[in-house]
Amino acid sequence: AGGTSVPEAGAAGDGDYTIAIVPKDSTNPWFVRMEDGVKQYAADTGLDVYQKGPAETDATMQAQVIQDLIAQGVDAIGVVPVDPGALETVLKQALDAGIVVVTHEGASQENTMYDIEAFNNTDYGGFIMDNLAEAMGEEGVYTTMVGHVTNASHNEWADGAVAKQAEAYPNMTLLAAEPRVESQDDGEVAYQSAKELLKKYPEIKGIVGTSSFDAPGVARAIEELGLTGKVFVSGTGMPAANKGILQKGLVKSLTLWDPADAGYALAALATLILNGEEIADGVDLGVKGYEDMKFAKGSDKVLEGNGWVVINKDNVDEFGF
Amino acid sequence: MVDNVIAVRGVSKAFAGVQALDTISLEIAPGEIHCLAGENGSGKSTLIKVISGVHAADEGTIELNGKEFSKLTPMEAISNGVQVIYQDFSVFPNLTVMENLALTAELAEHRTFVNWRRMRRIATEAIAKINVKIDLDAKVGQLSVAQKQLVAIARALMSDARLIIMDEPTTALTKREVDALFGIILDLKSRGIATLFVSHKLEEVFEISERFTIIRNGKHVITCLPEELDHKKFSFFMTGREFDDARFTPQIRATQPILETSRLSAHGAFSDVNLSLRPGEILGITGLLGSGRTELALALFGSLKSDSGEIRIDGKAVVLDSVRTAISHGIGYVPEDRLTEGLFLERSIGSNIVISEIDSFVSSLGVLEQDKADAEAQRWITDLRIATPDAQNAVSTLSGGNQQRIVLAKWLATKPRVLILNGPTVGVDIGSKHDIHRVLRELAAEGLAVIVISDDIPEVIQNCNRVLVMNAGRIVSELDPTQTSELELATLMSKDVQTLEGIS
Amino acid sequence: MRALPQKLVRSNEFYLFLVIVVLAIVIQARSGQFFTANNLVDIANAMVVPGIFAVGAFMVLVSGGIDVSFPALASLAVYATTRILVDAGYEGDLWLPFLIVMAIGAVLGSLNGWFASRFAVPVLIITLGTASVFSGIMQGALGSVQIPNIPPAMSEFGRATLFVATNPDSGLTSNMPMSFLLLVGVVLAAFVMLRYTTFGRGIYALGGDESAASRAGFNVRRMKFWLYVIVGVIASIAGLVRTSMMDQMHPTNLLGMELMVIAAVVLGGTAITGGTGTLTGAMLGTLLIVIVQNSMILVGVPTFWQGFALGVLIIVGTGISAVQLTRARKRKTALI
Amino acid sequence: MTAITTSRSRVRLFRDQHVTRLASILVVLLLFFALVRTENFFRLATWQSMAVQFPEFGLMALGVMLTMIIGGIDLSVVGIANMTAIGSATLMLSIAPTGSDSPQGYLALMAAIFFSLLVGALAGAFNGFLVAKVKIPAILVTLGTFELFTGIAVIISGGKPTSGLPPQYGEVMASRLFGVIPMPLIIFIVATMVIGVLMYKTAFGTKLYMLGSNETAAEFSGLKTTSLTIRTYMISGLLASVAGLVMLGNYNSAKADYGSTYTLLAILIVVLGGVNPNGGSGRLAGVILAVVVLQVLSSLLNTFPHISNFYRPLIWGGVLLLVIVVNQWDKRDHLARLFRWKGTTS
Ligand SMILES: Nc1ncnc2c1ncn2[C@@H]1O[C@H](COP(=O)(O)OP(=O)(O)OP(=O)(O)O)[C@@H](O)[C@H]1O
Ligand SMILES: Nc1ncnc2c1ncn2[C@@H]1O[C@H](COP(=O)(O)OP(=O)(O)OP(=O)(O)O)[C@@H](O)[C@H]1O
Ligand SMILES: [Mg+2]
Ligand SMILES: [Mg+2]
Repeated sequence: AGGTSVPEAGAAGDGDYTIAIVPKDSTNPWFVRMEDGVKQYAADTGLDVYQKGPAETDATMQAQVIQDLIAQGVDAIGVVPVDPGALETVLKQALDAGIVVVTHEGASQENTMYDIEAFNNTDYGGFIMDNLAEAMGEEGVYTTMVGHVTNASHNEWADGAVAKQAEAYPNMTLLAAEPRVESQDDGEVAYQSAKELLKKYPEIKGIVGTSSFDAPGVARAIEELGLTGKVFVSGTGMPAANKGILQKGLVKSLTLWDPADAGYALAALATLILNGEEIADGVDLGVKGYEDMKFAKGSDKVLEGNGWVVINKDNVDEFGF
Repeated sequence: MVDNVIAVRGVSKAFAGVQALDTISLEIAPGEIHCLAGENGSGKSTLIKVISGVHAADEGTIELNGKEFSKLTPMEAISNGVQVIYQDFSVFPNLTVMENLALTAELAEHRTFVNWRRMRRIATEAIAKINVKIDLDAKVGQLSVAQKQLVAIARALMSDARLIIMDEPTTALTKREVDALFGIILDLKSRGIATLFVSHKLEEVFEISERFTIIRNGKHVITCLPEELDHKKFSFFMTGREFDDARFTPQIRATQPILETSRLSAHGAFSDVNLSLRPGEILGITGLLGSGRTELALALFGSLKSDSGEIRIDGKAVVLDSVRTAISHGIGYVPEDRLTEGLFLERSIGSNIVISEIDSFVSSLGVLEQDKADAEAQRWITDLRIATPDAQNAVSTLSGGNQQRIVLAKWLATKPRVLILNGPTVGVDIGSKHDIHRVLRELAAEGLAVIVISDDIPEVIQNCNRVLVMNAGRIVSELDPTQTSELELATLMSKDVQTLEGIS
Repeated sequence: MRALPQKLVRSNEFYLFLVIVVLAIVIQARSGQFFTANNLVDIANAMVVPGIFAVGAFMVLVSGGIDVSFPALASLAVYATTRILVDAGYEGDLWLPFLIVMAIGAVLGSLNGWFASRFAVPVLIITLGTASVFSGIMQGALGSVQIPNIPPAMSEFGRATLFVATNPDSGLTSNMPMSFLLLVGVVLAAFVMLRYTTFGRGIYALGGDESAASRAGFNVRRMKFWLYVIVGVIASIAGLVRTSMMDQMHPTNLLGMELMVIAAVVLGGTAITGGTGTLTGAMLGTLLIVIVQNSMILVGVPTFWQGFALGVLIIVGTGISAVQLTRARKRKTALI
Repeated sequence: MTAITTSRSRVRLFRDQHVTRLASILVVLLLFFALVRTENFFRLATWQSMAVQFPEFGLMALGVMLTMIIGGIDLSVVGIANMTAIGSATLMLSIAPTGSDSPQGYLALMAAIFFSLLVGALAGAFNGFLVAKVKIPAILVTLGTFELFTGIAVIISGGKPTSGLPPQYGEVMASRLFGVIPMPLIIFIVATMVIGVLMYKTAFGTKLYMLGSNETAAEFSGLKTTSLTIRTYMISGLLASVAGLVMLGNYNSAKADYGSTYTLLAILIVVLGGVNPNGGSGRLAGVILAVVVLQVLSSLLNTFPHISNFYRPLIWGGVLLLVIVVNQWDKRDHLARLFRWKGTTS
């Protein structure tokens, strides 16, 4: 797909744009936080920029929201795809209609002009593994947990974590019988499954979590089973939501990037394209971590920012979200 | 007027378009046994619903206990001593007999908590009053129709009733049970409790009633004493028509039986049944409830498996393993309980009539030829004089008599060679009953073989050329109705099996 | 009176119990973990929320309706409660959260009750509508988001433990949550209400034949109204328990549970047409589903096969009792 | 002859008060839309976007409607749709791997459609068998098979989206009749007409209503109740698999958890359309109207960018409750009378 072609939509270049950001869903504090960034961008620029997501994390509902946005004739759409594959058709329609399309966390998306990533998924998974390995003393049996076995990025992170372990931590082994369990993006299920896992496989010393529900749920199980300090979990999580488990020492550290910044950067990228500016290596999207975006290796579409943040009990109060 | 239990004055009630009651008045004295008669749809049930507070009258008043009501609620009716035994009995099928009996009492006393021991005591007393045996712990849904009704009656008698209203109380009862019921009614009378009842069975009406009120099309026709009327006049007042009561004489053309059974048995239901039926015959099968009559009918209709014995059609042995097989052999069955087994209440009259033969209205392209089906339905509506303005109306808008004709029409439309009717005129007024009998006779004359299962003795005697009496699962005798009196038949039906063993 | 053992053998509960025992033995054989003290406690723990919901769903089913709104009702009630308390910075005792959530549950339940008692429309339809409205209010009007820091009283209640079961071999410990008592309490209260109050018997009567109930002198409207109020309160309790035990308010956590809970109750022998069923059966049905859902890893069913296994179990489990029922009915007709 | 039947059926249609009320709601809604969002209302893209969306759950609703008319329910439609879509996507990939030529692609397309419909029908028949023969309550059967079919979908696909379909599939599904009418809408219209003919022009349709109205009487009337039930669930499965094909086209991929919100939505639609959940009554026209009302409402809602999507369930539920209230209030049938003259003058 000709990602770099400048859209011929009438609104292009007139400086008065309507930009819609479509998150996966909106109850998740993650995307609530993202909306803060989107609103910030609207306030900074005075453009009509807003966030509108599906009512639930559902690829088909997300596609329908985009359908309707196309019908409304917005100038640009920034999407955090639930499932890139499911959006190809509808995003192609958007491109065909002359709408600027950019994505976030959608590296595999074909029908997009640019995709911005806070980081590389495989590396991020590796980093989660580093955190876990440190907690486990670089030895012992571990397994991975994903929100849904159908969730692409969770699986990439988990794969990245497993790859990193194979490469860097020879004394650790992946639990062969249950290499990947599902938390169904539900803290209760994460808790119940972790209990089952630890009962059935007493050798487990660590769990790589991916969904933001995983670490808190697993931590609850570890605490209850009396395994605090013996079994560890790592994963993604927001500071405020995980303050408790970090301070109690149930979880040593969690990783994240600030979704508000991603939202801001997504809108900024869309504006740049609408203004007809050239997108090149080192493009500055005006927010920390996205000031010097680089194309991913072998890609002229995926822009990667620099880094993620680690939260632990010492810095958890510094973020303010 | 002094001392009426109830005085209905000039009550009118209309439903969307139908004037169900038109300035009706009615008075009942304490202890009086009053009969309300009229054709299907004449307004009897509506009147009862007005008296019991279910429907509010449009006009007129009801006086109970000297108090005048223009708008009566069910609770007011009950607290003024009016108890109704509804046609559907209004029992709770999922609860035990004990609870069915005792719950009302507990409610009437405004209790918050129920006490199971007290409930058992109440229920035992209630059952004792009507002098029958029913398992208090049985679920009412598993009882027979007659037993359900006994529960309903026992329940109505529990409260301090001054007037008991029964809408067709005897439709599902056997002679013996009817006698028991009448005993109860007389007993009530002696205690000063009045009874208002509706029945379509003339013999009973004359046997028990002290006064009649006849209504027609929602209007009062006459209130009089039994002495002032005979059967003929009574029917005339109800219907405005005259009837003859000639007996049926068959014109049997073929000697070869169309349907035969030999030593047909079904475990726990009936055994060693031998019968044969020729075209043009109307064979009566009579017996008490539980005598195996319904099971026999079901076996002949392929809906109940027989264990041993043989069924032959046109002399050839057949296995009737499903309803469809039976239908394909030209057998039709008008079931006992039309509401639960025969009708699709919320569907149209037309589709109810044609459903069993609907495949014959399908064109070669597979399309349903609705106009042909409509025409067929219309033909039966006319033939059987089904009173409806539109074949598109739901069957639930019809009265019982007309509903029964629909079931009959459905089967006649399949052009059966053998038609089995189980209680064909239960709850049907004399006018309709006469019409149904006329239809059956005409059909027999055209060569249809008919089996009528009924415990309505006059019906069997007048309309059948042979009668089989079933008792405890066996056929105990075969009678020629012209040689048999109603009394004899009744005796045979209800005799204990042991004494009959020698005869058969 | 029929002999007790015979009655027992005929009952649906008995077969369900057998199925559970067989299943437990299979899990034990596959994992060696089923009959350990801490696993049993874990199952009891997992049973609390679905169990409380099942009591409410059961009462509605018995009365002749199907309620699909209880998870949405519970979510809205708990969300509103947590929001109010967190915004007010509430640090006090547990009674206030319970009071508020039950009050909101009652109000929301009364909306169901109002519709159910005023409109001659199947309860399934009404509650499909109210469920959408409840979750719409929560997510749209209240703009619900996760609340990570719930009031301390709720957190403490969520962590409160009756006793700790230890597995002597592995040394693993599981906490019997305090909230299990709540489940027991709700079940007992429901049992007493259904069996020993006129209202409770009325619910059965209503499910048997509604017009008969009104003719018998029950105030059907009022009964239905209060039934749904009670069910609303029960559901809101379950919601509060879930939030407390998770130690965070997750607005959509409960949504989507309705069909599984109803299936569990029906599996327990409650007729979908109303009028029949026992609380014992409903609890056994729930237990069966909870065991299945929480033993996949123990049995070693691969993650990808878990949905499949759950489906097979539901079909086989219900199939056994259905076949049983058909046989019993045939036997009965033969007896007449 | 046909003129008579159409005019009569039109009269009958407007005699159904529920349908009339839904129609009134739709008219009011469209007027509101046209007045408040004139620009969007008169833009073709608005309607095309709707026409692509609703067939997915609309087709499922048709299946649920049939099963509800016979007194059952089908909660497994979404499971069947995903299972068949994944199955046929996998099949297409094996017949025409990426880079195959166009005839190969069309062959894959035909095979996939055939396979989907076949498996959908089989899955539906399996539901029907469990309901009619094993006599498990339909709600339990289909809840169980929903898990089962979704489970199979997860197993086949490993939980990942199955994509990279031959471009021919996408082309066909994204094509527009006269350059205007999107394929999904055409599929939906065809399915509706087939179901309409089935329900109102064949004996099968009449029998369905009869079966739903009184099963015992149906048995006694000689209807093959078992086969009828199995066939009904089979059609529902078939429709679900068509919905799966539409989704496969719309998303150019298949996945085990697509459309997870459609189960309750389909039931909501059917019930809003006036089908009695206890069976025996309900009209196709009502269900179609309900689908359209919900779609228009939700697209209308989306033209207000600042109204959160979460109001959608609130409004859908609100409409359902409103219809209940109006039905009760309008016993006298004013609305129907308003409409009826249109029917009778013909
Ligand atoms: N709820 C109702 N709505 C509309 N019409 C009704 C209603 N109840 C009764 N009717 C009409 O009122 C008339 C009288 O009905 P009613 O039930 O009183 O007859 P009935 O004398 O009891 O007949 P049957 O002998 O069949 O029991 C009938 O024409 C019937 O159609
Ligand atoms: N809800 C209703 N709507 C319309 N008509 C009704 C309704 N309920 C009863 N009716 C009318 O009441 C009349 C009598 O009904 P009912 O149930 O008393 O008949 P029935 O007593 O079974 O008849 P039969 O005396 O022949 O047995 C019928 O004509 C029926 O049309
Ligand atoms: Mg009557
Ligand atoms: Mg009657």
